Amino acid sequence: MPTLPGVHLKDEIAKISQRLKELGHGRHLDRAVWDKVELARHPKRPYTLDYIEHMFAGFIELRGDRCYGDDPAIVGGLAAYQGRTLMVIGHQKGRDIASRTERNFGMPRPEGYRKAQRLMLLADKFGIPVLTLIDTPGAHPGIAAEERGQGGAIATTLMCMAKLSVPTVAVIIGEGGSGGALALALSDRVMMLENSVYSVITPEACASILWKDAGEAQLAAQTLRMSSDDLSQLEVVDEVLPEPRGGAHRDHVAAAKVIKDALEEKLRELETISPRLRKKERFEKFRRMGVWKENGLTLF
Amino acid sequence: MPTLPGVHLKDEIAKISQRLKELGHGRHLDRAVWDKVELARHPKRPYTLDYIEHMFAGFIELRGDRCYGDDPAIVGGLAAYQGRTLMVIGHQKGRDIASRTERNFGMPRPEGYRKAQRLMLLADKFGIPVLTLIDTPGAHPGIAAEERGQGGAIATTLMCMAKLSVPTVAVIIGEGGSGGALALALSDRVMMLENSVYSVITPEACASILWKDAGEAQLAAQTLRMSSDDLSQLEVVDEVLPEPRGGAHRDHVAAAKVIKDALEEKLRELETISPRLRKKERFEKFRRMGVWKENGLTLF
Amino acid sequence: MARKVSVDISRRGGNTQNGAQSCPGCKELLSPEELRRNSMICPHCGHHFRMTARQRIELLSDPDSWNEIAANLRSADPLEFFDLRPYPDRIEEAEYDTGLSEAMLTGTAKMNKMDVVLAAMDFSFMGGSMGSVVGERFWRAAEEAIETRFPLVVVCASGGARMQEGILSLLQMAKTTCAVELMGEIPVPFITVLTHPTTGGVLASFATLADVIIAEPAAFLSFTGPRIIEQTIKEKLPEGFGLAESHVRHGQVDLIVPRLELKERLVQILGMLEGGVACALQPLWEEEARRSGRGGAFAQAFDRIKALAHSPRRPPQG
Amino acid sequence: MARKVSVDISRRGGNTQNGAQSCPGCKELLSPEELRRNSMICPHCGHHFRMTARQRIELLSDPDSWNEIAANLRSADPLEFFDLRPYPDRIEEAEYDTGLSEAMLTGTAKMNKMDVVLAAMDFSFMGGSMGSVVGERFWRAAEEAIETRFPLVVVCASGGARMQEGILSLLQMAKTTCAVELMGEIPVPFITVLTHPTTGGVLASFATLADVIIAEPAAFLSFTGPRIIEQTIKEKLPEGFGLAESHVRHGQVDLIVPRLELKERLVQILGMLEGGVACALQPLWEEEARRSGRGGAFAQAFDRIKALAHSPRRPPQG
Ligand SMILES: [Zn+2]
Ligand SMILES: [Zn+2]
Repeated sequence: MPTLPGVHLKDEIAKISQRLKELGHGRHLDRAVWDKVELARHPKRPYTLDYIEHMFAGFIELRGDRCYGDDPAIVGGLAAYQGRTLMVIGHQKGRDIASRTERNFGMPRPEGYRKAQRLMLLADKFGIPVLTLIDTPGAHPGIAAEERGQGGAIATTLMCMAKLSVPTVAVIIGEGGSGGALALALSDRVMMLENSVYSVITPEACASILWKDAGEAQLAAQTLRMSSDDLSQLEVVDEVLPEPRGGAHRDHVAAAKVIKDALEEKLRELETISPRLRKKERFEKFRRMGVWKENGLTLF
Repeated sequence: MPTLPGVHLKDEIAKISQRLKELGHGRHLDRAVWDKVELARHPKRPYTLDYIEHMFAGFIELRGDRCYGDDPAIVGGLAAYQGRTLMVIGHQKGRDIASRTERNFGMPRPEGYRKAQRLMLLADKFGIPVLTLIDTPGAHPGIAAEERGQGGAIATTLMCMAKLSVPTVAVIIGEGGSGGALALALSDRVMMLENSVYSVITPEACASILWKDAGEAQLAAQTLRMSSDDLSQLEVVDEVLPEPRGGAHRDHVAAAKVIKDALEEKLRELETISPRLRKKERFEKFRRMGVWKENGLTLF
Repeated sequence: MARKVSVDISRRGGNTQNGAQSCPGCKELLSPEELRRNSMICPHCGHHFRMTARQRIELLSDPDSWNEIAANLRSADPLEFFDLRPYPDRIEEAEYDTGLSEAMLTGTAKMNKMDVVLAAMDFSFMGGSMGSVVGERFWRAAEEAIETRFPLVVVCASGGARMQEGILSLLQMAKTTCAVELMGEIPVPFITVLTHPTTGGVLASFATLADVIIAEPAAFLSFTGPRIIEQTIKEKLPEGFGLAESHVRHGQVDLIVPRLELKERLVQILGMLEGGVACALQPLWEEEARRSGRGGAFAQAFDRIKALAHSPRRPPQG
Repeated sequence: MARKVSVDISRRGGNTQNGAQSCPGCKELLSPEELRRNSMICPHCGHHFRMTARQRIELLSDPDSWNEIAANLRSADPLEFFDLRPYPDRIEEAEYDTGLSEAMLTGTAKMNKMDVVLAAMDFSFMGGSMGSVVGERFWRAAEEAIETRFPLVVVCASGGARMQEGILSLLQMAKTTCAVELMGEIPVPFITVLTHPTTGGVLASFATLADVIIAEPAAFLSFTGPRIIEQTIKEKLPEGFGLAESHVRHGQVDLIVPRLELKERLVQILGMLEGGVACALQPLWEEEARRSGRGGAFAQAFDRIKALAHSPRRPPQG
């Protein structure tokens, strides 16, 4: 950037910023966004195992990463689905204090992601489509988790999903928190329940970093555009699934039916395509993610 | 087995056994076998990193299983070999007290085997042949190692070697102890240094289990047929490599030259074969291992 | 913290004179008939006693559906192994005591009408140790699974390698692993059931290479024997060490299934894996075969195993 | 046991008025010129200071061999993101302060005469955060590597995702992973150099997916930021936590290479990986291509990436 003599750009920028900050704080706070954040975290919201119970005639949970441990924050297994089979993998939160602790509030450790990879590869071997259900505040922040390679575990899970030759469908059912959520969402089709959220960072953490004030979480949530409507507009999700009136927690069975119907439709679409083309389209989909300017033009 | 009235087979068997036991103990103890066990364990015998130093112009050690840890009891990395590349992986013992402890006496933990797998797959990706050097009393016996899946780690390493499409050559350079050794030896060609040993169990452990007397280790060593000559006769190894006079420890450089020359010859053989055929021959080789009777005939 | 206990992998309980034994779980005295009637499960505390291979086959296969394969294989004595007794002597005794031809039986069977290849190991035959016959039977079972495309179920129970066959017993780990790899190329579903105890070379080869690994409650699973570990660490093992429940927590086992639910659960899982194969891979293979003109992945793996099955073996001796 | 320390990932050392700074390693006062001359390494204790992307390119590429690619990409503001300041404002300031167009520069270069695709991140551009431009530049670099079959070297330094691009920044993790997967199909050698600090979404995507992962001495590597972990565990982190040396012990990093040896070591490793590709895979591909009549794995992956490169994108807006 060229600088002109006598013009102290940084000072100018600082002045403008201050003005804009004042303007920014005056923005209309849309209560609807925060309502969705609260619904997404509602303690009675159906979790992965609830959906599995209501969607499938049978489910065999398969455990462990064959290496270090079994992480209860991610569950997975074989589900009987209209006379055939699905591999279902999802984050799992606990409902009461004991199970919340056991499930670590749905925050996976590396062994959870490695279990997910193992199950995906098992599904791939037998041509079983993979359904992932996403509901986590994020990957577990902790010393031992870092030492066991939290970053690498998420990255290799993404890589694993990129490689799969079976159809893959992801549904964000609650909190889609950061890399910990994305790890299970590199899918051919990504859907979102109406009152779920999906974001690069929790609104609280974003507020404390950018606004230097965790109390601005509502503003952060709105600014991050983490609601299903926003994400649909940004073309990050393929479809928003309507919830039962008042939210999924009001009627678990009806919420499960919504997902099941959508899943069926997506699988029908995906199975008409050859594995090779499906993978190509998956790559094209994620290759298009992002917005930038090139030679002055904004590209999506 | 049909039993005849009045004949108590078990008693008969016991009587015959006692007679045979007396005979057995009178067997000639061949001192040469135990000499080889002692040479194989000689504290000055060259180890994997010694061979690497003397065989290759360059070596880049690559560490870690990308999951839990880096096991110093198995080393591996890229080696510059006649203008091209080899992946070399081997057990590593320590020479002094500190390094013996650090290397855990060459007894790998699961992360050692998983590192070996990772490096093998890296080699396979880039068409780099894999050389394994085997020298371990066995896999580490310990609580944490079992909890992290010692059995599964060995099994999946065997599986990994079975799958590889690159040429693979294994050389037993010292102690080939049990599953901990075999894990790195499911190779297209398996060679053995003259004074190395390869066995399902250490002679000491065998003696204490079968003879109820660890002092019978020399007899056990002989009975187990763990010397290179025996294994060559049993067609478990493809070739026995002669050591410098007095043993490999007398001349590390000459011992390395022996391995290098043999390696070159084997790689030349293997690289004329297509990957598909090479893998087929590998499977045939290990499928033939074992001796049994079928319809009364002894089959090899 | 944890109580230290000495692990007894034989876990027989005490025998009394009339053949009754006290349950290691609850110390109740149980007669052999009572146990047999109840699938070798203690009716008082649910402790799972060891089953013989024949009991296992009876438990898992539909009546009259068992057809043994590779029945004529018998151990040879390639090393002329002689410790306190000659190896053939030990084999003969094991045959006499168990009425079995080796430590693993292999065959085809139906499980709730589903065709499977089934193998069952027997700890009472020389500690369920794996020698050349166990390895070759495993290979034949895998071959059968590949040729028929029936899934393979193996019930494991083993103290490890058959020392009397020396290095050849060790190499059965490599051999059985190659067989698993060939099954994976089809793919044929492969499930192992790890029962008390599964250790050593069996645990470190096919037992842990299955698509789904099931364990029976409280089965002791360990690569290294408990006594060797105790010698190494110079103290008793903590309570619960090596048990199936611990292995599930440590990520090594998919699920624990009580014996009385085992057959149903196996059928369910196999059906699900087959469901995947049947619905999704079939058209994929056909498409690939059509496009490459080479018969597809399935045909290739099939050709390979056929070729191996008929590969030249050295002329029979002895 | 371990001393507790607060981790400062910016690790600047104290600045004094004449621009000199005290070394965090040995507290010696160092002038900017002194540091620059010495590749930003403390001449007293060897502490590696952060380098800018341009310094990194200068360090690693032969003189005059750098050709930037995707230079014309610039961040847009798809979310119209506004916290205390608007996002475009922050971008403009970063451009001004660093003289860079974004947090990653990509190009081709020669390293000891070897052709490579090279990318360097710059922590001083908005904390090296990954937004759409970083993701797209990574994609273009991978594309270039696949088309030219030059290996790809990426020097990482990142505080994580670019929050101001919201979910789109998160998705760069998926996008860059897809690019790595495509490179793997050729295969093109891919090496990352993790420098201080590499965290968040970059660590959890391409940075840890390389064939060989190198780290600089004492580089701080962590998925979660140190402050968040400290808040969670409610105490200071143990000394050495998250440092490259610890990650090597924990099996996450292949090797640590001091900066002054980096170029030579990279060339050596790349040469070795290429040695494999050149000697062994080439005939394999040709054989496969000949047999299948479909052009082989390489041709297929190449076709794929070409197709993606020219796949329809929505018409330019704005
Ligand atoms: Zn009982
Ligand atoms: Zn210093």
